Amino acid sequence: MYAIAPATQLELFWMMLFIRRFEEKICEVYGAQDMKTPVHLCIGQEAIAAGVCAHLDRADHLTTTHRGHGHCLAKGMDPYRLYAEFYGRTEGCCHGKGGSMHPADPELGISGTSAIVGGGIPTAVGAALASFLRREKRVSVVFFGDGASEEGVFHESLNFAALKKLPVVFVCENNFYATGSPLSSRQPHPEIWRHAAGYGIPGLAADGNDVLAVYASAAGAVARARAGEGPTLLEYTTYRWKGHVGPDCDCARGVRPLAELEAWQERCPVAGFLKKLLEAGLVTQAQYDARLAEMDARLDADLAKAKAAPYPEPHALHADVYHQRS
Amino acid sequence: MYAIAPATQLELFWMMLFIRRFEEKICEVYGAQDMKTPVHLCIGQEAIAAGVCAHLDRADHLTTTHRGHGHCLAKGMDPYRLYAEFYGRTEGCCHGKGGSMHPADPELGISGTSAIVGGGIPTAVGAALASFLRREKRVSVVFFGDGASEEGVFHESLNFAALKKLPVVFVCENNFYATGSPLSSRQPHPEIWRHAAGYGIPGLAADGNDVLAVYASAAGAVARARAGEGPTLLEYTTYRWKGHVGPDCDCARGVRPLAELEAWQERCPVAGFLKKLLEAGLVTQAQYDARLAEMDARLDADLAKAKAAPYPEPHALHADVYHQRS
Amino acid sequence: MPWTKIILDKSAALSKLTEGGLRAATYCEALCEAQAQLLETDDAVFLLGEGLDEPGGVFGSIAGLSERFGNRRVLDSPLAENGMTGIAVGAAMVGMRPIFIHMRMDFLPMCMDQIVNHAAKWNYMTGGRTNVPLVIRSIIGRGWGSAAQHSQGLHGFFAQVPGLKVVLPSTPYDAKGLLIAAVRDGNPVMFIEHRWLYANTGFVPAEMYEVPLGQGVVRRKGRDITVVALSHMVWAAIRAAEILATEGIDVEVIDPRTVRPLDAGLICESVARTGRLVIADVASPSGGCSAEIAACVAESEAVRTLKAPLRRVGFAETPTPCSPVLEAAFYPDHTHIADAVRACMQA
Amino acid sequence: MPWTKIILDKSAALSKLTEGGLRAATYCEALCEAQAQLLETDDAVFLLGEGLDEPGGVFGSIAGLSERFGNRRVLDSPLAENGMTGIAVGAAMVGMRPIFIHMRMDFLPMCMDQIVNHAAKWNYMTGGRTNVPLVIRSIIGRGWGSAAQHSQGLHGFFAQVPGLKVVLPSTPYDAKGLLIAAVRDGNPVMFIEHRWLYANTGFVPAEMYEVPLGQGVVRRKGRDITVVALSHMVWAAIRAAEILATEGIDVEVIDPRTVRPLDAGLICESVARTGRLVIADVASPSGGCSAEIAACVAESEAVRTLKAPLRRVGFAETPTPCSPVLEAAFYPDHTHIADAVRACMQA
Ligand SMILES: Cc1ncc(C[n+]2csc(CCOP(=O)(O)OP(=O)(O)O)c2C)c(N)n1
Ligand SMILES: Cc1ncc(C[n+]2csc(CCOP(=O)(O)OP(=O)(O)O)c2C)c(N)n1
Ligand SMILES: [Mg+2]
Ligand SMILES: [Mg+2]
Repeated sequence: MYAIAPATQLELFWMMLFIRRFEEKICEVYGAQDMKTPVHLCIGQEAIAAGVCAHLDRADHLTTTHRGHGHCLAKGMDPYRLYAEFYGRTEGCCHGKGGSMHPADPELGISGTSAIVGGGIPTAVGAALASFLRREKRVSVVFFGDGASEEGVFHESLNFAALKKLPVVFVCENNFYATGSPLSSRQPHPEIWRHAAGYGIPGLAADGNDVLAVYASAAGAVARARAGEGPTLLEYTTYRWKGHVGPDCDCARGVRPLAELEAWQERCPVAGFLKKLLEAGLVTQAQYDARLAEMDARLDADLAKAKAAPYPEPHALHADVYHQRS
Repeated sequence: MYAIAPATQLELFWMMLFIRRFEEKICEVYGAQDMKTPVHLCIGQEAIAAGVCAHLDRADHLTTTHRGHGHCLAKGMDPYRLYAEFYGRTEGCCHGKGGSMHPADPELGISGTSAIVGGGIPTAVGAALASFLRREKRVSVVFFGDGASEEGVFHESLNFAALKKLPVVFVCENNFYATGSPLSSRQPHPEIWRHAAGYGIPGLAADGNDVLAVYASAAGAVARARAGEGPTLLEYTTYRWKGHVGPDCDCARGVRPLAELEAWQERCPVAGFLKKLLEAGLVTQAQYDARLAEMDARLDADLAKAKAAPYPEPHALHADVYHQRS
Repeated sequence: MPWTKIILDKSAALSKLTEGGLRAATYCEALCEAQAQLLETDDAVFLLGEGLDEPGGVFGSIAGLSERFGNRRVLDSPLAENGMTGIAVGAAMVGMRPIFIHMRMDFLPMCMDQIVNHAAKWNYMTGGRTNVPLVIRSIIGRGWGSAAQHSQGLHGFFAQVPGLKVVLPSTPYDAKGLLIAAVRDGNPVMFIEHRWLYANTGFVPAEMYEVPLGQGVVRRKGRDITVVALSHMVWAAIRAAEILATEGIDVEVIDPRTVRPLDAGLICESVARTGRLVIADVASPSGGCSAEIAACVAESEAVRTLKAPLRRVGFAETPTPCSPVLEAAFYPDHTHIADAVRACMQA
Repeated sequence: MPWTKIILDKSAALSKLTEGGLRAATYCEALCEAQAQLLETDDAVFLLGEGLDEPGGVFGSIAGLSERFGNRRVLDSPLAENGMTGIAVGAAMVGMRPIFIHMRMDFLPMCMDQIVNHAAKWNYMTGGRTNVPLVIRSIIGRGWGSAAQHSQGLHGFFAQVPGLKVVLPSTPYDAKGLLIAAVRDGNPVMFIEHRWLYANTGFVPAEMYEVPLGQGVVRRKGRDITVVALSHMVWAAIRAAEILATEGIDVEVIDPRTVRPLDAGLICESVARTGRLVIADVASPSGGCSAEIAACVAESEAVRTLKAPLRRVGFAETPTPCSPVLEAAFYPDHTHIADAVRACMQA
């Protein structure tokens, strides 16, 4: 179980659980059809967000994708402002303009989220370039899927980051699918980390459903970036439990084999780690129950508040097209 | 000197010499300012065109770049139609519409040349896809520069070709510069062939100024493609003698160090090989002189004829925007 | 004429067609049938795109084709829009007839290099020696908070490019006939659909037929004002016309169907008769296809007959917002067209 | 006013300026000076592009800047237009002010995804929380057989995109003042130059100054007809006006300077006075900026005063050919503008 401090292990666990519950609340309310934004849930993939973001400071930059709720929460975003955004309300993190696919919180280093596959990868490198030019110690971490690694812009980004030794960590969440298309229909082999060698940078793969493995492997990459030694490509294998978009499972529609999903659910990052923590005595069932209830209460309250929050005025449509110079 | 038949060695040499003389004629006339097209000369790089194309059949596909004269000649194009194209005449290979950067000869498998860096790489893969879908044995060879390997489309093309095991040979002519920008300002290390590993395909580098090394290394790649075993990435190191565009040398303007050019000129692919052939007795000085004179006579005649050929009528401007369905 | 008629209400359309012994199909079915028949009748045709072998792929518009024609005719694609477009272009240059499919039009900016710098120019750059028989299908999305990157109408980009043809079918009949014509055309054709048209029903013959590229159609004859509408806006224009008829305003609705080449003659002839013009597009007006339509009229003799300034109806001049409240304010519908018509009539 | 005046002949311009004690500079020098002053005065500014450290880089428009400011302020770039644009966008999102430079506008289709789907939309998608102070310089090429992929004027693409600003300076004064304003604007600005303007001379103050984005200018007052001209066509329009003056036709020449936002008010006000309009652009007319200019007039009250259909002058509706004979037929010059004006006057 690695040499990771018990307190840290617990933090990692609570974060995973928090993300899981955040997403499950969406599943609960989505059928009411009043959360009008396409939600791409990360249930099953929580360990990566938790394990990587545990190494980041508030000032560090984070870039995510259409499947970004977990990363935003792990970086510290307020769930209320996310829910409010998904409900299209003024108090949402983008004042209702962005929705689920485009969360932003510049104060936390999340300057904006793109739903164009691969679109955020170069912007993350740009943030790292800014750190480099300003001689800051800020690290830039970018999450993206296996599908995104097929986009040319991924390579263009790796090349420039490696060339300039920029402080960026490339984190590929390989869940073996892009919408319903399996990795084997899209790439000649499943090992995305192997592209690192082409750029002379470290590349490694680890079990993305094991939060301690994620935490341990990300530590070196973030440290390397912070020390000015350049980028690293991390690949974490994982699996999404829900369909590509929305709260339903796509196995019913024949998109993915049910047996495949079930095998991965056996390896649930949250339940598996909870079992270990209970066995190791790092947490008791009662502590777990209490914390879960606390989280649920908070998330339920946030969700209810978000749903009750005011909509933007229609004329807000025309605001924010251009930045107004002050 | 490898196990390459003497006759083949001679053919390779004559092709290199032919390309060299073709380009040198352009240098001679370019100052007259009536060949109004930006010429990107391949003087110094002839061995790659000659060595690779020697393995191709007439029906095979070839895709080249802005620096494509040599490849076109090695695939069998008529120098007259190239010169006429450069002079903007109707009898040019593109009827004057394309110029030096866009030669085409579909009957020889040269369906069109792009001057957008990297632009021709996916189209070459597309030709290979057509061969695959039609179950033909045609191979598709694509030449491109070190600069082009930085474009995302290079990677997107490698990925698809590797995925589908398409009959395509990727030939990178690494001349260490993209316009005046050295490779070291653009890539973290100089070994472009290393990207092959990311796609699980063979990749190798060889001396692009040694036509026999080119010939030998390309043989396997072309055979592999023809056998349906998939793509190969070949990198040939070389150097261009002239400036990026036009017949002048850019060393005078301080773009590249003169000493660097001189060191590469010592390793001239044409002169170096001639010396070996003379030493090996495969050719005599008299034979060489005679053949050179013959080539010069032909090229001079073609050039003169091209210059005297008729211009298109101005209304030809409006033809060819759209294909007319018959 | 059932070939050009739009009946807004689905069940009314169905009973009308059945009465006349005419075959009804949805826009989505029409697309699917066109592709099936093209795959059947021409070995050079193949489909390429992301997620094509997914059950119910591309909103149903290729349903069953993967199973029926196999993975050498219906190819799933990696996520690499520019490269894959280049690959389709390359295959087309040597005689294949690919149909490249995008689920959203918003992904096309990624392949502009291969579309604008390559596909559009090969025939010209080679002096007519290499043509590019490529069709690129893409779908304009709308609603449910699709937001800024999943709802754009970018046909205005392509309509400016010599060498491209740009088609926006609005009816099931045209969806099938224009797609068949596009694939056989021999040029790169941008074939632009609208997600909200997929369920609409109309007459669709079973056999293969073509609707010629470059010919607009009068969807409704009228005396008082011309409304030129594109894609989904054609239906909104018909609805507006029906409302306005009750107010005594007789609206002529023209559907250009292709915006490059644009049937400017048909439009100008109508404006010359009515003296008034409203243009309705599935995009922001500024600089887009509605600008070109306006310009064509302004540079024709028809401009002399204009009794009032023309008006444009389109998306707001903003990126698409997510919030349902803002989305509602962003999109125009038949009421906006009707308002524009009334304003024009009074001006 | 020396700020707006165009004197066609270079030595005449020089002596006129010297007489008036005014500082002269070329368009190229003006660009270079603007960038030097921006680099000097704002640490957030940096230049990025292919070949920036080459001697005489970017046709002289950044001459000496690499040596003077070093390779942390003037960054050579790999050949990866979309990725490098995204990198510039990302740096801008966290407060840097990059100037990304392309030697030819033709390379912009490669970065449309980062420009159209990202740079243009970040401010909106984030509800105003993240702006993108990015300037993209690009140059329209012309001549010497540049052919189809090295000579396009693609400003019509960008002019349709809410969230972008699009600038086409025609004079040295504007080149400097608009570039400084663009960098300080805080929004993504497409800054589009023309290679044939580089050697032109005019008044350029030594200090930093701004020309506001969105304001057109009257280059020449006239009574009989309005010519709206963009970029290099402004000079052709002035030349045409001088010739036409000798024929008794008094031409007003308007230079919009930015096409998004477009100063439609200035144009419509002029047309309302003259009643006639010719539009001259450095692009093919169909669907481009000249269409939008025409549409703005056609939807304004000015359309009622039009005495004749307007006319558009631009590149032929073809890709650019290589052959000098065809190139000559492809490009418009002052004679085409003069012909269009005469035709308009007689219509
Ligand atoms: C450029 C682009 N192409 C296609 C899409 C449609 N799309 C949205 S998400 C997605 C799958 C992405 O797969 P991956 O990168 O593996 O991320 P995952 O959804 O598995 O987390 C696709 C194809 C898009 N948004 N952008
Ligand atoms: C997409 C694109 N970017 C930039 C250019 C300008 N350009 C023309 S050739 C060239 C250098 C290409 O270098 P490389 O690929 O190494 O080929 P080489 O010229 O060395 O043969 C550049 C930057 C272009 N034509 N296309
Ligand atoms: Mg995935
Ligand atoms: Mg090179």
